[in-house]
Amino acid sequence: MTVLVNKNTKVIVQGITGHQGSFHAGEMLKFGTRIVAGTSPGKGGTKFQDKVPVVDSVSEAMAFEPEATMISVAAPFVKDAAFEAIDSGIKLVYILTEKVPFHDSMEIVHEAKQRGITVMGPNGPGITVPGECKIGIMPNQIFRQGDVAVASRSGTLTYEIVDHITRSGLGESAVIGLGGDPVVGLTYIDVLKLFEADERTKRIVLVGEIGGNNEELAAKYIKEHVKKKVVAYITGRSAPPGKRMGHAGAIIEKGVGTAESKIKAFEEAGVKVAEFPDDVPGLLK
Amino acid sequence: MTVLVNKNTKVIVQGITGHQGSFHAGEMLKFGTRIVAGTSPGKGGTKFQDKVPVVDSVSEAMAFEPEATMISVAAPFVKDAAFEAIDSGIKLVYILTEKVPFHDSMEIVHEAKQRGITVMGPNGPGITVPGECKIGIMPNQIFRQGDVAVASRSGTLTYEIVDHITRSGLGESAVIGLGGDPVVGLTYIDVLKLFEADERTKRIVLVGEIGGNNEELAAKYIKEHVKKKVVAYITGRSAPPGKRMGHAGAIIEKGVGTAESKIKAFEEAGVKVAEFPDDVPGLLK
Amino acid sequence: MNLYEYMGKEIFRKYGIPVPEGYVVEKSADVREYKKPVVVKSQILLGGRGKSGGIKFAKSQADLNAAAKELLGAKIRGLTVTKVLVEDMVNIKKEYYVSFALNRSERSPMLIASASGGVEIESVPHSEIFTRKIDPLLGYSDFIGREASKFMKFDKNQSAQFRDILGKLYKVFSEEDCELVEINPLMETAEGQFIAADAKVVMDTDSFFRHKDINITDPEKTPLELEAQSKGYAFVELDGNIGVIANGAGLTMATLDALTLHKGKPRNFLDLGGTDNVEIVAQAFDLVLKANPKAILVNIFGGVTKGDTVANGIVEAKKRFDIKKPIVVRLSGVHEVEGRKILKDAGIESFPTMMEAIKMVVKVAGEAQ
Amino acid sequence: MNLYEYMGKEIFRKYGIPVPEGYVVEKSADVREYKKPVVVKSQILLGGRGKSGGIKFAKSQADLNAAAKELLGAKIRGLTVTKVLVEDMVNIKKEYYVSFALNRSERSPMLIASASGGVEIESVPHSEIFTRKIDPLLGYSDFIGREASKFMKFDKNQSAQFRDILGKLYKVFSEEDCELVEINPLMETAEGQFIAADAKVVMDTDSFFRHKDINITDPEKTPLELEAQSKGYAFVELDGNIGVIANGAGLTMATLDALTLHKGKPRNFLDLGGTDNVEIVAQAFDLVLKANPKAILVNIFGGVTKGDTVANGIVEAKKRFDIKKPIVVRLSGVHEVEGRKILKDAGIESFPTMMEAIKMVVKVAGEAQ
Repeated sequence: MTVLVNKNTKVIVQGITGHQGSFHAGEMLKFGTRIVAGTSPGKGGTKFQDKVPVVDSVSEAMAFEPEATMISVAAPFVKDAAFEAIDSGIKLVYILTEKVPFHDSMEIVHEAKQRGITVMGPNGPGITVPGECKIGIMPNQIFRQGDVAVASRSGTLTYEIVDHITRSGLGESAVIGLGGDPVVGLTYIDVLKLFEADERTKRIVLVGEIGGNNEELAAKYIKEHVKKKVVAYITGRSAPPGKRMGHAGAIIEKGVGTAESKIKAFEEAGVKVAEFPDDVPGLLK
Repeated sequence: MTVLVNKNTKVIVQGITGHQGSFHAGEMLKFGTRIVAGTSPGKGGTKFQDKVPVVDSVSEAMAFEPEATMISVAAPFVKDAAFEAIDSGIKLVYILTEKVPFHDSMEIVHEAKQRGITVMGPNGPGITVPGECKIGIMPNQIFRQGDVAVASRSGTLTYEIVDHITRSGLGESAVIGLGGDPVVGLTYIDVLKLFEADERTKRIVLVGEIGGNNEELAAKYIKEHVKKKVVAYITGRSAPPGKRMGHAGAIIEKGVGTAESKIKAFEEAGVKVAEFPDDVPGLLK
Repeated sequence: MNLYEYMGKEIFRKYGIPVPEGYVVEKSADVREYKKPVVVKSQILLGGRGKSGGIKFAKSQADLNAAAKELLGAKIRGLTVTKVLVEDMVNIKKEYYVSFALNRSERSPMLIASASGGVEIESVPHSEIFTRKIDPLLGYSDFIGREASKFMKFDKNQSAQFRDILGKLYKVFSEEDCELVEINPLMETAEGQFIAADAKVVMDTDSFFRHKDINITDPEKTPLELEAQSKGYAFVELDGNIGVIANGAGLTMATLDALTLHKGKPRNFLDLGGTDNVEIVAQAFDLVLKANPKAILVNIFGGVTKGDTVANGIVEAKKRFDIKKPIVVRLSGVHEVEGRKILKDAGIESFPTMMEAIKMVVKVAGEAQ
Repeated sequence: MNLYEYMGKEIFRKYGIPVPEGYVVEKSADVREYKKPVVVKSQILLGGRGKSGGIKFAKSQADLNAAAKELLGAKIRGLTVTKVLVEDMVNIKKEYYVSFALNRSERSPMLIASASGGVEIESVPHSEIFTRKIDPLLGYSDFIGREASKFMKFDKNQSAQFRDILGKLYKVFSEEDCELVEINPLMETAEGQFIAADAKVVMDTDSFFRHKDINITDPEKTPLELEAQSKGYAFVELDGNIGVIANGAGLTMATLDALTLHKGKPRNFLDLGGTDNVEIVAQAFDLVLKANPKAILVNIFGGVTKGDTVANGIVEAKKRFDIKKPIVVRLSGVHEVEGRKILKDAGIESFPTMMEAIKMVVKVAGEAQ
């Protein structure tokens, strides 16, 4: 048992011939991900990198029995692509695309949840289980198999922290990016449940940021339910109130969701909070 | 284990002070149904028949921990009432009201299904488990406890057949009216599963009518999955093609869904089909 | 309820589905100046209007005037034409079929499409028809249109137009509470434009409380049926000689079945529904009698509709309408005993079972003049 | 993005939410004839406009002219008034608060209502605020309005008006892709009518591809921030002296945090996002330089954005814009080695870790004139 995916997971890529889709599908193949097909309306019948069959629709891709899909289409078409995946009953839907209207994400996430489908993203880096499977855009070379599970709302900052973990001699059991948007499929609590149940995982890193109260809820959940060691890092301490920092998630909402409130919540739950990203490996040991 | 309800089932009535709601709530109380509360916006704080608390909303009624609700409000307000029940998480929703737009029913039924909620109706007589619980409008005096389970799309015709069963010396384990509308919550197959699993039930009666192909699907299901004895009665044999017979369900749809096709399907599944309602008890024995 | 083609096209236009330019005429004098070839279409709710002479083509003012004059007031398969739709003719390249309909067993909308349009869809081989269930919670989404387009072998431009129409047609289906929205033929013009050459829109009458603008009488109903509808009864005229009053659609149908199997011939039937009102029962007799049956069968299984209420209604009707024709009553269920007593006191025969009553009414109808 | 009050009210009007009669004026000469008492409201995106003198009342033509003249062009807390909204005054009986907002942790809309309106909702005690999660799949339904009405202690007439507004406001929230729709105050007039006296509508900018009619610039952004936005960068101006370029919002924030903890003062920051384009990197320097920082810190963890691409972009920018200011680069991840070599060849200092780079940039910024 691994977190959500393993080396047998059959994956399709919706939008495999696009600029982003083809690049990341290529990287995933290099990582060892089992991509069984890709979709690209109008390009059915061709092959991606001379080996992965390209079909016109998810409905046709179902012949390859996919268990997961990566959606890499432009923001206005994400809802259609996600509904196509949900309608076909694929159980894990990862949405790479950024700038998806959150009303669309809200529909996607809730419709999926009702049907027992897991959504990752939108606007997150996906999931990597070293030695098993990568679905998403994380750089292949920063991972090493190990016992640290990482969950984050951000992309590059996750790589930064994973890189520190790997360089410190530790390794990762799973790295999940929730996505930086106001509405995403997974919460920290969802992921903590997966990490707590995963045998490979011994230690957990949560990378949070200002805005919302998901970190505070996670802290409460950890206090009550998580036995494994958890370390946190919170970014946005220096963010000026009321200034958007690029992410929709990163707004200081009038005193709620500040870095201070999150750090305090974690510390009260017995979670050590790193001051700098490179402090994380030290706190894990 | 009984079918869907038993004598402990806590029931609320949405629209308990209305003409229909109050009459049928009264009959249900006489039957022995455990009505824990009723709703009637603006009349919260009063009592129905000096004993059942009336509240303003389902949200307030949740304090009484209801497991089922009977909705008896005018057709334009059924969707709102059903959503109110679904939003509160009541697990069995019976809609008495007729003339509900089927697009509303479609939404209600599918939203409920996604959440593991059972919908009976709209426009059906409800459910009666003799000796246990009645939710709906079937006349109290026609039942006797026994081992015959009855499922029907119609109201009065169900009573007619139940009456014959009771008068013949047999009795009923459960009687369910699916509802006469084009879109209702339960299918024959849903109910056959319940009947097949119910220990009290030894024999099953399906009352069908022309229109649609639900009886044909039920026949197929019986052939493959049902071990208990099944008897059917189909009405609408004499219906002139293309003439509506009062029910939206009872249209002869250009050769599909005729009485002949349904009778044939049942007979091929080894189900005896009664010519007249009073033939049913004889075929059950 | 079926809408007339011109009404369906008005709705299509509102939702942005391309339809030919046209106008409706009720008097031939109102025909407008001829500018280009037009088609003049009788507005009646029948399939195969063309074959029955209900559609004319006009290539001059004289043609147009003549067509309107000929069609308005004409009877086509029993229906009188009161309106014609005068529409610009389009150059046909190909005809397709497309519709959204309720699939009852799936309780979901279904998309049906075919490259073989312009004929009744039932006559098209299954292999040429694309059908696809729509998840009613997800609704129609473009990927469904892409699947359909592929089946139809459309090129990029055709697919774009087709999918645009599909999206709008589904909006009509759901927002206008339709049982069916059908475009047959969906025409591809010589210029490569897709256009809805016909419109079949069947609306759910139960939704009319939120579509107050729809105000038409069902052309499939007889005057007496319409009168009954306005009074809230389900009432259907047939061609036998026994008037039937029962309660509940299922029991009413079962009554007709049993009557027919006993060689009885129903003249009509009326479903009282669930009522506890003497006057509603009495009024029902008025309607049934207007069709002049030889005898009347009343079959009631009391529940919401109580036996004594029905009995009082029958007695009231017999008196008020001075009914001499035989009335045979079956009363069971709630307040059966009380009801049967009321009837007996008024000299009306009643039975506890349907079979007895049916046998009796068949007998007396045969004897009656 | 926040819409101006008058834009919000236009949307409200479109959805049938009652708003006061009014018109927008950009030049005081365009003020219309005075007919009845009006309120003249500066169209700026600030709370507490009234207290800051941004709202004037006029009981005569002279008042009205004076108010418009005074407000148009005035600076209120740093913002210049370019438009005023002239609205009929209403007789206030009571002020309420109502809004729909996204609840991020529930990933669902939330209804917030209070009988204590007209003040900032944050200042109202919790016990006086009704909040209720909306199931986004079921949407708003009347029963939610009934619950809210009960909390607000509304009578039947008040409840009917309130619920009607709630239904329409939810439609605005979902159909117009809003993060927040707020009416504060929702006014009850002396005549017992409910009317939206203010309108706060915050739209999701990511949805603008389907709201092409919305075309405003974010008044909260500086000119340089707007320029960056038009070029597709996330860019924020601050008040320090170090220009920061990083990739990804999280890493950018973490860079600022670390910089601040090391006593560095960011002048601005620019999130490159995920790019594999030399020109995009080079252009970023143009923006950062316009704010005249003393030194520039580049912090890249290569993934989609590759190390060599960034290095080439930096070299190109240095040449094109003839940058003399110190540039300190941290490069890790994909194509780190190649990138660091390119930089070294061009004489630009680079580090493998964030901490080394930050310490260096703080040092050189302190030294720079």
